[in-house]
Amino acid sequence: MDTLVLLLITGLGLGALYFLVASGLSLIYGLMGVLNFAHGAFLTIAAFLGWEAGRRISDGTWTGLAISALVGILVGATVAVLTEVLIIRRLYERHIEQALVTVGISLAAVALFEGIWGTDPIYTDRPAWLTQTTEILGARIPNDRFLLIACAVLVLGGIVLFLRRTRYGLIIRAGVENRHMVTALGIDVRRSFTLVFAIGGAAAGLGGVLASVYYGYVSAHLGSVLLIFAFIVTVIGGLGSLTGAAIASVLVAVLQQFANFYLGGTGDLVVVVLLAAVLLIRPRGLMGKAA
Amino acid sequence: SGGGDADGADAAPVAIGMITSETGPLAAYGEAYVAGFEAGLDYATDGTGEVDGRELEITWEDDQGNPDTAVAKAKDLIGQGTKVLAGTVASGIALSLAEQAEQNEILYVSGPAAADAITGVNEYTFRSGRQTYQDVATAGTFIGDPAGKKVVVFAQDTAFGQGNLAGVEAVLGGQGADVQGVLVAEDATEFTPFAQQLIDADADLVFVAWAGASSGAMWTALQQQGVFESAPVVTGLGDVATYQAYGDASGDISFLNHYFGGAAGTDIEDEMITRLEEAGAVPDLFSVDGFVAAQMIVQAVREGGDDVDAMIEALEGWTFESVKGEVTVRAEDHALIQPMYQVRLVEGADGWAPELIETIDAETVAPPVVG
Amino acid sequence: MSGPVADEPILSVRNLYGRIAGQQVVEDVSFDVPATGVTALLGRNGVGKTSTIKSILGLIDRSGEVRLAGERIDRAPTHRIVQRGVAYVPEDREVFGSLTVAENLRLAERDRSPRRELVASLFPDLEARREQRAGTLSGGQQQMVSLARALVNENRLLLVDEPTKGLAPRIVDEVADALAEAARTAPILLVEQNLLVVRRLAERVVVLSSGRVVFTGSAEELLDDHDRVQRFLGVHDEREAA
Amino acid sequence: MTAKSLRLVIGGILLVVALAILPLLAIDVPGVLPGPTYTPGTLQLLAFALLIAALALTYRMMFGLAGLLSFGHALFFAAGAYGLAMTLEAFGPAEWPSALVFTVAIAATLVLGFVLAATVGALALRVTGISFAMVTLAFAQAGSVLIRRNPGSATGGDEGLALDTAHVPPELVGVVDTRNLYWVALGILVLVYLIVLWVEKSRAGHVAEAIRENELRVRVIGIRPYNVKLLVFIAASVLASVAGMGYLLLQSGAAPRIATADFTLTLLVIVVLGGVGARWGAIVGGIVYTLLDQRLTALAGSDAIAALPDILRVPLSEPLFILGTLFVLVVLFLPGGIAGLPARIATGRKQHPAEPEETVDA
Amino acid sequence: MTDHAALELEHVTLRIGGAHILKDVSLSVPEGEMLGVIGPNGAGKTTLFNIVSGVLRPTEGAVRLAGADVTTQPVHRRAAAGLGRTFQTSSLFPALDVLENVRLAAQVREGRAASVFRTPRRTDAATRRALAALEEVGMAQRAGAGASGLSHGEKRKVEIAMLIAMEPRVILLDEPMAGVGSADVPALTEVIRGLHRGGRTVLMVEHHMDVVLGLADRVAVMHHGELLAADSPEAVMANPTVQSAYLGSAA
Ligand SMILES: Nc1ncnc2c1ncn2[C@@H]1O[C@H](COP(=O)(O)OP(=O)(O)OP(=O)(O)O)[C@@H](O)[C@H]1O
Ligand SMILES: Nc1ncnc2c1ncn2[C@@H]1O[C@H](COP(=O)(O)OP(=O)(O)OP(=O)(O)O)[C@@H](O)[C@H]1O
Ligand SMILES: [Mg+2]
Ligand SMILES: [Mg+2]
Repeated sequence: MDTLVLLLITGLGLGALYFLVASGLSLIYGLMGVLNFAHGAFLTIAAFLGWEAGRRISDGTWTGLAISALVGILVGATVAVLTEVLIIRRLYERHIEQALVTVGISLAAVALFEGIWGTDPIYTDRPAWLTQTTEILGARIPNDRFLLIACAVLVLGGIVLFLRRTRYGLIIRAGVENRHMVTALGIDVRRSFTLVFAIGGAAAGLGGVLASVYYGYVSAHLGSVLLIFAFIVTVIGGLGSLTGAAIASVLVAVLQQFANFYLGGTGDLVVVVLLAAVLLIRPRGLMGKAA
Repeated sequence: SGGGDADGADAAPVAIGMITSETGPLAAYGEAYVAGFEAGLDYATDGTGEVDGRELEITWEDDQGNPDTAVAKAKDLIGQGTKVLAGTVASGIALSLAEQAEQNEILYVSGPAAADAITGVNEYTFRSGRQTYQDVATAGTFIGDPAGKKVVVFAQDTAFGQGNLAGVEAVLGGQGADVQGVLVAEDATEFTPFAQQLIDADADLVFVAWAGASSGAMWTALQQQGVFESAPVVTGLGDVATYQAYGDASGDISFLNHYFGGAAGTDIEDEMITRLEEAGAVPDLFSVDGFVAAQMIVQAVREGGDDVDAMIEALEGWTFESVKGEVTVRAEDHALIQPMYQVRLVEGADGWAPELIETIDAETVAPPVVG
Repeated sequence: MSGPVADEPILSVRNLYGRIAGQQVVEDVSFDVPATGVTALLGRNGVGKTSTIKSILGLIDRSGEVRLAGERIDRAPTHRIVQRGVAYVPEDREVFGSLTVAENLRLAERDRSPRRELVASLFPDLEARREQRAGTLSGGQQQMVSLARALVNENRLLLVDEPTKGLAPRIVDEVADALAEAARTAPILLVEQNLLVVRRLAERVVVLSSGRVVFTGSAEELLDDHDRVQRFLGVHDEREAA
Repeated sequence: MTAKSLRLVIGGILLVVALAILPLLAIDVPGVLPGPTYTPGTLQLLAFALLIAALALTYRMMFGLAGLLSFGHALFFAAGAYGLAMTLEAFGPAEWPSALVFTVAIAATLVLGFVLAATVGALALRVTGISFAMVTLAFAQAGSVLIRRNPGSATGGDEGLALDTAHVPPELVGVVDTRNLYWVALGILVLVYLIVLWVEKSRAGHVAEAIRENELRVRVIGIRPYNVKLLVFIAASVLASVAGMGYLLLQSGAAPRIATADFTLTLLVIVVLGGVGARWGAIVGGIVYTLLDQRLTALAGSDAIAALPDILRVPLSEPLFILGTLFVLVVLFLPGGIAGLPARIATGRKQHPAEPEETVDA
Repeated sequence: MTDHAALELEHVTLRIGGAHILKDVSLSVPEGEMLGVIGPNGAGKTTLFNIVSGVLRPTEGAVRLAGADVTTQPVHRRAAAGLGRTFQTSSLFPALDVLENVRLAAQVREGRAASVFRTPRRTDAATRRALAALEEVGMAQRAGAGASGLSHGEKRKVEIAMLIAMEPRVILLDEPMAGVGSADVPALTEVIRGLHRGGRTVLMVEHHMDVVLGLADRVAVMHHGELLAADSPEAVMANPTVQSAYLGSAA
């Protein structure tokens, strides 16, 4: 019983982390059609700089973590905006090329991070409470999982509100489909796209800092590992559907936990099989819109 | 093989090809190995870089942690007349290089790569570091008589982890322990449930074989779930970069160790450390592997000249003083018989640092002869 | 903003060149659109009518001089041009298929008080389908959305590319009515194949051939001159083209 | 037209001949090749580049011709390499003559590659676009995980699988025979090229191109796109296994790296670098990439770099950083890749991409 | 009954979500007939074509081609069985040139259209057929042009050339005249008449009434998803509902 609870809640925590990464990915893909392979790099740089800032100001405390998170969010957003303005924008409506440049960026970025911060993981400190556990139904749940879950819920709510309640949501969806026509209606669509990148990057930045809390380290490969799962989650959930991504995150993470534990460490295989199965049965993913 | 033509060739330099990771995921290990080798070469040739008047012409190549690159570099070196290859930290690459050595009949001195499979893989391949078996056997000495004890191996489901499990089964299982494995998928990121499983197993000893970035999270999970209260936990102490990875668990773990700066206390160790520090490096886990490799190559060239068979003969059964004390190249399978260490981490001003508990005698942890 | 002087053209195009995929599709085109009424841009298939309009709006590579009420707009980005009061009804409708009809219209609203009632009364069919995704509308319905998007704002100039294409005859009438109505508040540059509609709406015509202007003048002057109609548009009798 | 194609054929043959006699010459291209062309190290590198070029060519056939963006092409390359290594070991104990074992192992690997390609293709092609990319990724990931897991000690896990040379013709073993391996690699490239050419020029190739543009339209003229796409997929995949077999022989082993999604991404980078628009683009891309990768590593370790201030030294000593940046620049400023260069120089004008597809009202 | 109608629709109904898009449409088109389909925008004409060609499946009802039930057959089967269509919005293969576009269609008629063992040549039958088809629509001189660079009207013509090259027995034309310049309407009308003269069955949605009246043997009127009438052009034009719902004052 307690193992079950443990698996479920830690699965939820891992799912939250997946979602934090996937949310930006899904947003950017869904709204701009850009399959952003550089998303992992946004996350990694945010985690590194967040860690650098946090440790300089006050290491291992809540203040330090808050500063890390803030810096991470800012860095994520900034890097994303720079990427959009300097590179993606030049390739508008050429989605394949856009995906390709992001592949290039991710290759270059990981190499650069290795050059700067080395190949070894750098272990991080965090507030004491996060390293402790809370007992629920006999299972000792590590506290950082609660932080992850809370942040993921906040991000989900925030982005959904943004898209529903603001005119930007509309502009962005229309812009994906036919950018020329949006400009021809007198709207500066580029600004909206940059905004999307900023939001996606900020979510990735927060995800990066939280990932370093979850794993206990930062390394040049932090983003690449999470990116694969974020992709899988985004696709299973249905490209462009945030709620889909949220549901898929939890589904994938919990399934992965159970398979790793009960099926001899086959978590990854099971996830991959799930991906293939979902797409073959429902090519649009769980909640994706018709093409 | 074309043996060394007598006289005239004697003054010609000997081409040595060193292949290791200078970039890529294992670059840090490569760095320690390189520094150790330079120190060893300096020591073994008295700073001349020559053996009996013949210059050792060392070419360093970066394998980037990639076997394809390594093989290409090896072929290039061999094509240019290299008679001795040495190096690399990844077992997969070491096995590819061993294969090249055999196909082309040259000497190969493997580096820190730990796989047991390298020992005895062919007659051209030697090793300058320790192997998994020696790690495991060291851990076995921590629990007294293993007979009837329950040992759980907690490892990643990789060649390294599987090798460790097999090692424990062979070493401790062979001595009557009941060995059980908890293998975790390499890419798993969540270890809490497994920690729970370790507690439920109610073991007398938990042997952890872990490499890579996820160590920190794994140790946190073991500690949070209370594994240390339920059984003694032993693992290998890695390089300097990992000393801080165990977090609060550090004090609760018994470590087996291949080498850390200051472990041996021998004169040669002092010689090595002096040279390392002059070069701006610190003694680390794999410094000795480089140092030993240099000693072996010098020996091979001194006794064997250009003739690979003579070189092999010079090394087989050779016993010499090195950083860790007396070590022996076993004639039968080229295993390197060497002492190992039991270590604990203590917290000081600069964080956690290793402290020697006991030196384990070389013969006690010697692997069985292959073949 | 000062109203245009009576005889100053609302749009004046001088030596306009346009390129698509490195290919010159508009060559040295010059003409004026007066500040009132409908000016028709005519020509056979492929002469570059659509491309001319796109060049004016900056939707394709262009060079030359374009003035809106005297101000240069040939360097402004498309959205700025539109914000100055130029509405565009594209040839292929270009509705946002994944958005609902209501969202399509809402997106187009630039003015503080958009003319929603006008649109609703012009296209009652759309009112009934406000929540339908525009991609599932019939071709004609999409054309209505496209027109509605332009008419929902007050404009200084309308650029309308083949608005009656694919519309049922009755709707063609209605669209023509709507355009006539719109022309009373803002001048229109109209591309149209249906010469009946042209005759009904347009006062002036500009005729293109191979990317160049070959005729400018009053609509009647052209349409009553069978020779010219035959020469420029390849039609004997305009009724044939209806 | 015929005169032109005749010239092309003759030019092609001359080029192949020139490549074939390279090991007999002592051409030294400092900075590009590690040594003169007859040395084993250089031949090894060149042979590797030729194999990667062959692989890139197969990838281009899917991506460039049929528009199938697969993230799983590495799977088939790995299937060739691991398949041959495993069958050689499996048939090893048989009492047959070595030549027979070798031939049978190759045949068996081809069949394996075919069956795998047909299965994966049949399933993955039921979906299109990004979904297709992801399903292929899923299969490749599964393959990659399996290889690393080392089921039944069949794949050697992380350490990879060494080539069991017992039944490999002795001409293909050892550094002195690198020359022969080079010729094998060249042979594979030529073979792959001819088959790709054949498929692309056939009716099937034209239909594949049409499908890339507008699938519904193809169905409406009475052709089932699925069959054609499957054909292209299988052809490309089986040819990838052929390249994989060459790789095994050249490297004397197979490493799990070649089954990863990263490896497929590298292929994508190569094809785009070379230019999707032309077959020779993929070949040039493969060769340029391999050489660059190798030379940049040499550069990274050089003293010239070590002497630079940190801000230059750190990025310049990371080959992947330079490659990644270069790639981004190519995509941004050289849309046709290397293959697009001649046309760009000729017109001196920026190339625009094709207009977005028109929507079908259905 | 051996003589089947070329195309039969039986009680065809289509619902998407809550929308009732086609309501119990039954229609029989005899071999060789030219049927005009008219109706206000959104009446369901294109939808009807989509059901006949297999792009959509009806919720209820059946579609028969020459007596054979094809209701559940995929698009390409119906096409191969001799059903050709054009789209309301032009759709060519933009990366191919004009000749290649048409030749693809010509290959289908010859069989083994997608064989790897056949290589298209300048001189083969498919190419000749394609060139002839282009000649017929007056686009032969544009054979080498890229399809993406054609103007709207040119695209329409190439699409019809593709149809000609396919030699289908039943043809669906969705607004072939839309966007075609006045100058070309008569010529294109002749091309369509030619399609029909070969004994082929043609269904044509068109808003240009002169074209419909000039060509059609019979005119079907759709309104709100229903088939109001299918009758001689004169009778249909006299129908008051058609007058008010469709033609307006333009009649
Ligand atoms: N994407 C394109 N690529 C290359 N050439 C193009 C492209 N679009 C249009 N053209 C060329 O530009 C010329 C002018 O096209 P445009 O669409 O402006 O003509 P039009 O007068 O509007 O014709 P229509 O009456 O058929 O709409 C055409 O001859 C066409 O060949
Ligand atoms: N998914 C859907 N949901 C709701 N209504 C739909 C859907 N798809 C199509 N429709 C409606 O079905 C009707 C039939 O459309 P269709 O395209 O067949 O019209 P049409 O007769 O061809 O019109 P036009 O002459 O304007 O092309 C339209 O009113 C359209 O809005
Ligand atoms: Mg036009
Ligand atoms: Mg329609």
